[in-house]
Amino acid sequence: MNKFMAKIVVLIFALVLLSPFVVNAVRGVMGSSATAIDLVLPESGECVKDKEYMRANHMDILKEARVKTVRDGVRIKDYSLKNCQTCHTNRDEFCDRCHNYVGVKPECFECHHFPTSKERKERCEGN
Amino acid sequence: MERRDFLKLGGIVAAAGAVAPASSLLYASKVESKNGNKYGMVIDLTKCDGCGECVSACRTANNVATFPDEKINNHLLRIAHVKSKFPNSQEQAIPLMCMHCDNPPCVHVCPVKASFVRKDGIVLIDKHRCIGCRYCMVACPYKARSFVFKHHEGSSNPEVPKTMHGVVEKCEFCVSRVDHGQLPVCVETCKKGVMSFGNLNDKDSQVSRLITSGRVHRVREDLHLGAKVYYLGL
Amino acid sequence: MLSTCYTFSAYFAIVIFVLGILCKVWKYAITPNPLKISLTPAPTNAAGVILRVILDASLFNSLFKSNKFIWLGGCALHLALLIVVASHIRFFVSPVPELIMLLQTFLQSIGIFIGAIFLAPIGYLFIRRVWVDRIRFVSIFADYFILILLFCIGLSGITMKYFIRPDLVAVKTFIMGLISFSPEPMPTNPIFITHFTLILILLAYFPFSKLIHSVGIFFSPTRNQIDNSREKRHVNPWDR
Amino acid sequence: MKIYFTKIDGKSKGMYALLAVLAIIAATGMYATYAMFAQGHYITGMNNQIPWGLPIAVAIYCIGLSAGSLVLSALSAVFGQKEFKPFARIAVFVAALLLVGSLLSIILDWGRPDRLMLPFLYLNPRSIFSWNGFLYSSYVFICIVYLWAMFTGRDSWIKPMGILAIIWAVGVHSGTGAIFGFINARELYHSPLASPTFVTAALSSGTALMILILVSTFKATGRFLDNRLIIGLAKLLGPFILVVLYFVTVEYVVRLYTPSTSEPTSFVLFGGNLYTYIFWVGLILLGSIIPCIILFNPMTKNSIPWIMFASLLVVIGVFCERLIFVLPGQIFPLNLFPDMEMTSDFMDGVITWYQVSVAEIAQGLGILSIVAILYIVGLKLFAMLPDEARHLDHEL
Repeated sequence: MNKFMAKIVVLIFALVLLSPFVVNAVRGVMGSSATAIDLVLPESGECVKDKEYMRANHMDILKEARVKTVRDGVRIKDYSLKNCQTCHTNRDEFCDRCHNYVGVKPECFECHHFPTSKERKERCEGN
Repeated sequence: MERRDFLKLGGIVAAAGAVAPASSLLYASKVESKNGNKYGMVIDLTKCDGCGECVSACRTANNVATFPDEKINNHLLRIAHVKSKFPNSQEQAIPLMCMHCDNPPCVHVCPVKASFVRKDGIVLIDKHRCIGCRYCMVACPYKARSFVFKHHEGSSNPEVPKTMHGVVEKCEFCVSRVDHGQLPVCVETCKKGVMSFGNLNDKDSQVSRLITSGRVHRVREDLHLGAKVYYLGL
Repeated sequence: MLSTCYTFSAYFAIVIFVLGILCKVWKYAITPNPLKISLTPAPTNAAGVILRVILDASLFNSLFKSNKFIWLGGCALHLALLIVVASHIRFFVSPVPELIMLLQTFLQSIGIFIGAIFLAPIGYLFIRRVWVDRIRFVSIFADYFILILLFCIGLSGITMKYFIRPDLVAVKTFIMGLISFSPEPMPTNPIFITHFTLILILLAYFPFSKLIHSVGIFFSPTRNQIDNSREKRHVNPWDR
Repeated sequence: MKIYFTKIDGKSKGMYALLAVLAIIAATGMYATYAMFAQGHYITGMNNQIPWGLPIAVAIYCIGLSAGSLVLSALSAVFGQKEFKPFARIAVFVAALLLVGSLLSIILDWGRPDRLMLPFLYLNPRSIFSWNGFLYSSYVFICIVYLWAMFTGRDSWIKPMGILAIIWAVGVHSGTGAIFGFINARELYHSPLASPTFVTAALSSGTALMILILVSTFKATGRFLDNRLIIGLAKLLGPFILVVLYFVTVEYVVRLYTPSTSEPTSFVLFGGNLYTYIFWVGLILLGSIIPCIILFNPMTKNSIPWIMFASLLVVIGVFCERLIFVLPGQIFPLNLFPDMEMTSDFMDGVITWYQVSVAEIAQGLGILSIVAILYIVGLKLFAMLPDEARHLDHEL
């Protein structure tokens, strides 16, 4: 292979290897902290566990609660998805924002009702 | 006895020992309740005129998948009109639902234990686990189960989850209402007092008194499934 | 302190990784081919050669011809690796592409099995190295090291996904900060730190390890040469 | 006599054309499957009255073919029929592929195939489906080990593996029959004869399919195939058909005789509807009587084209048997109140017709095409086919 071709090949490899940086540069977020997201947390009160634990492990708590509720009929406040929704009222700004950000698709609200803020707004306007 | 025969005998005994626990799986198991409750229902057909109010209340309260095509439309509770083959015989309206058997075939066939009998005797589907194979629908003698054939909104009652496309739903005695000390929707809706719901293990409960008061029947008692929905005047 | 340390190490590792690979690529690209040594039957035009290299890099044809069992294990390992790496794209792009989301829903149910498919062949290769005298004789430290490294990376990854979960948002924020040159604090989950450290070691070591076969396969003269020795005279570069 | 196995060349235009056609059918099938999940399962012919339709029939049919071919592969190793040794590899291979096809058909029939791993995580020992999950997956594994033993020439493994494979094949197909036989609720399913019928139908359809596959593959690849070997297989096929016919007769006579099932059975057998035709024309006439006449008639029983024709009829006939097994059990309304007339708005007391939809047919054909593609690719990659298949006493 001659030198010119070799340079092109190296360039192609460089592009592939640096693609995460390139993609970010093209999207125009280079050098800014626009990548970090803010969660809208409820102002008041305590959750069933502390914030750090909930961030990392809420899915386990929900799954355990789900099994206990469905299979054993344990319907206490701490095991209730509806009880979560009394404080965390905004699905878009609480659930979806993180899940979309890290690419996780929970199936909870395909069946359980948790209005998105759009639905909430429509319902208010409707009334 | 020679050594050879002894070994043979030992083998047979060992094989029998291995088979015995397995064979116990094939026999029916008794439903044991932890807190002593065993829920059941008594339907007094002499009072039922088949108005269908319980059915529509059930549909709304449980977000039942409703489609215009009757073949895929789901039913948790339905009213059957039954008539004997004698001439001039009276047509009888019979509310039908999941009979919450003690030995439910649907639970026996479920490959993932998504269908199960709760400790208080209510037969439930864990819809988080159901794989949608529909074996339970084939196995149920009462046609109590429906498959959700397509996505549906089903948000008539936000308090209760709907059932997603691809899994099976059925009557669950409105289990979340029961757990909160309320009656199932159909029982509460019926003004004529056709249905009564309660604890079968409690001698003084209304259902127990009704069962001992007269001739109660269950649908297809010949199958020995131990259904917990009893009919008066069937 | 931890964050600063790791941010610098990360950039250091990435620079070594990228420069190292580019140097290797340059070296491979300018290495002269004195002879036509394409492994026949070989394609007789450029398009055929491209197809052949792609097929060889994706289906491992030559391995298939030599050892079916190793081929099967190799396919499983590389396919699992591909799926796992593809699902990691969600930490590098925001918003997450639809295709990756689809893969993600798939992995939510069977991810642990993909992980097992990744780990099992590595375990097999390690045991083979220790067990078979012939192979143990030719093994050096690097051979064991790379297997242990990959195994630990996979194991820590599975641990993170299923047992000791880090805060995923913090993880993504940290990684997005790295690739957009606006450093964010490092998540403090010990398993994540282990996973990340091992990845950095892998990145820095990659260009000098046997894993460079992933680049080298494209420069393998027996595969990337056109079989046209009669049509076009091949001149040895230093005979020109 | 040494048998040399070689790969097929696989470079002819005909083969590429065949592969292309199969790939198009497979892609259509996968699109149909995608549509089922994107739009909803209402686009299939299944509904709440008939929860199991064509995909289940295709699945149990493929399992049957698979079990039958596996037993054939063991003819030489286990039953001492040494002349069939040339077919051993290809029969195991076809068995493994067909089981993969049937698994595809079952899993793509689920409402939530993404929950694939749950049956292995949550076992229900009382569910025959749970057992089948293990039987099927271990069956594929046994096939692969058996193939590996044959390819690497581990002769001491072959006989034990063959015996294990036969036991497993019978178990797998008994399990498949038990899926239906255990259903107490539906009179047309509930039968202790379901498993034996399934096993014998598997033997006849598997043998017939192997005859078709062997003759066409050897012909297409231009290899020599001794007619006496095919005639030998055909000699097995005849009795198999008779046994199936016997079981079917017993089953239906008992059902006709029993008052609780005589009405639906006579509806199927004499109702003059589609199922009557499937039963009498598909299963009895085409699937049993005509093949028997061909296979027992001295004029035709030694002619390869006639044997091929008979095998084709058997393969079709056993599919009809599967349809007549799966569907009539469901089209009948469940008999909740015996001797009463029942109506409701949930199709109680009404015979529902199963209208097979284009999507299901496309899916079924797609899965069969995938199996066929894998078969051709397998022949190209592995030395499955013998250079020539001669009868043992050819040299004499």
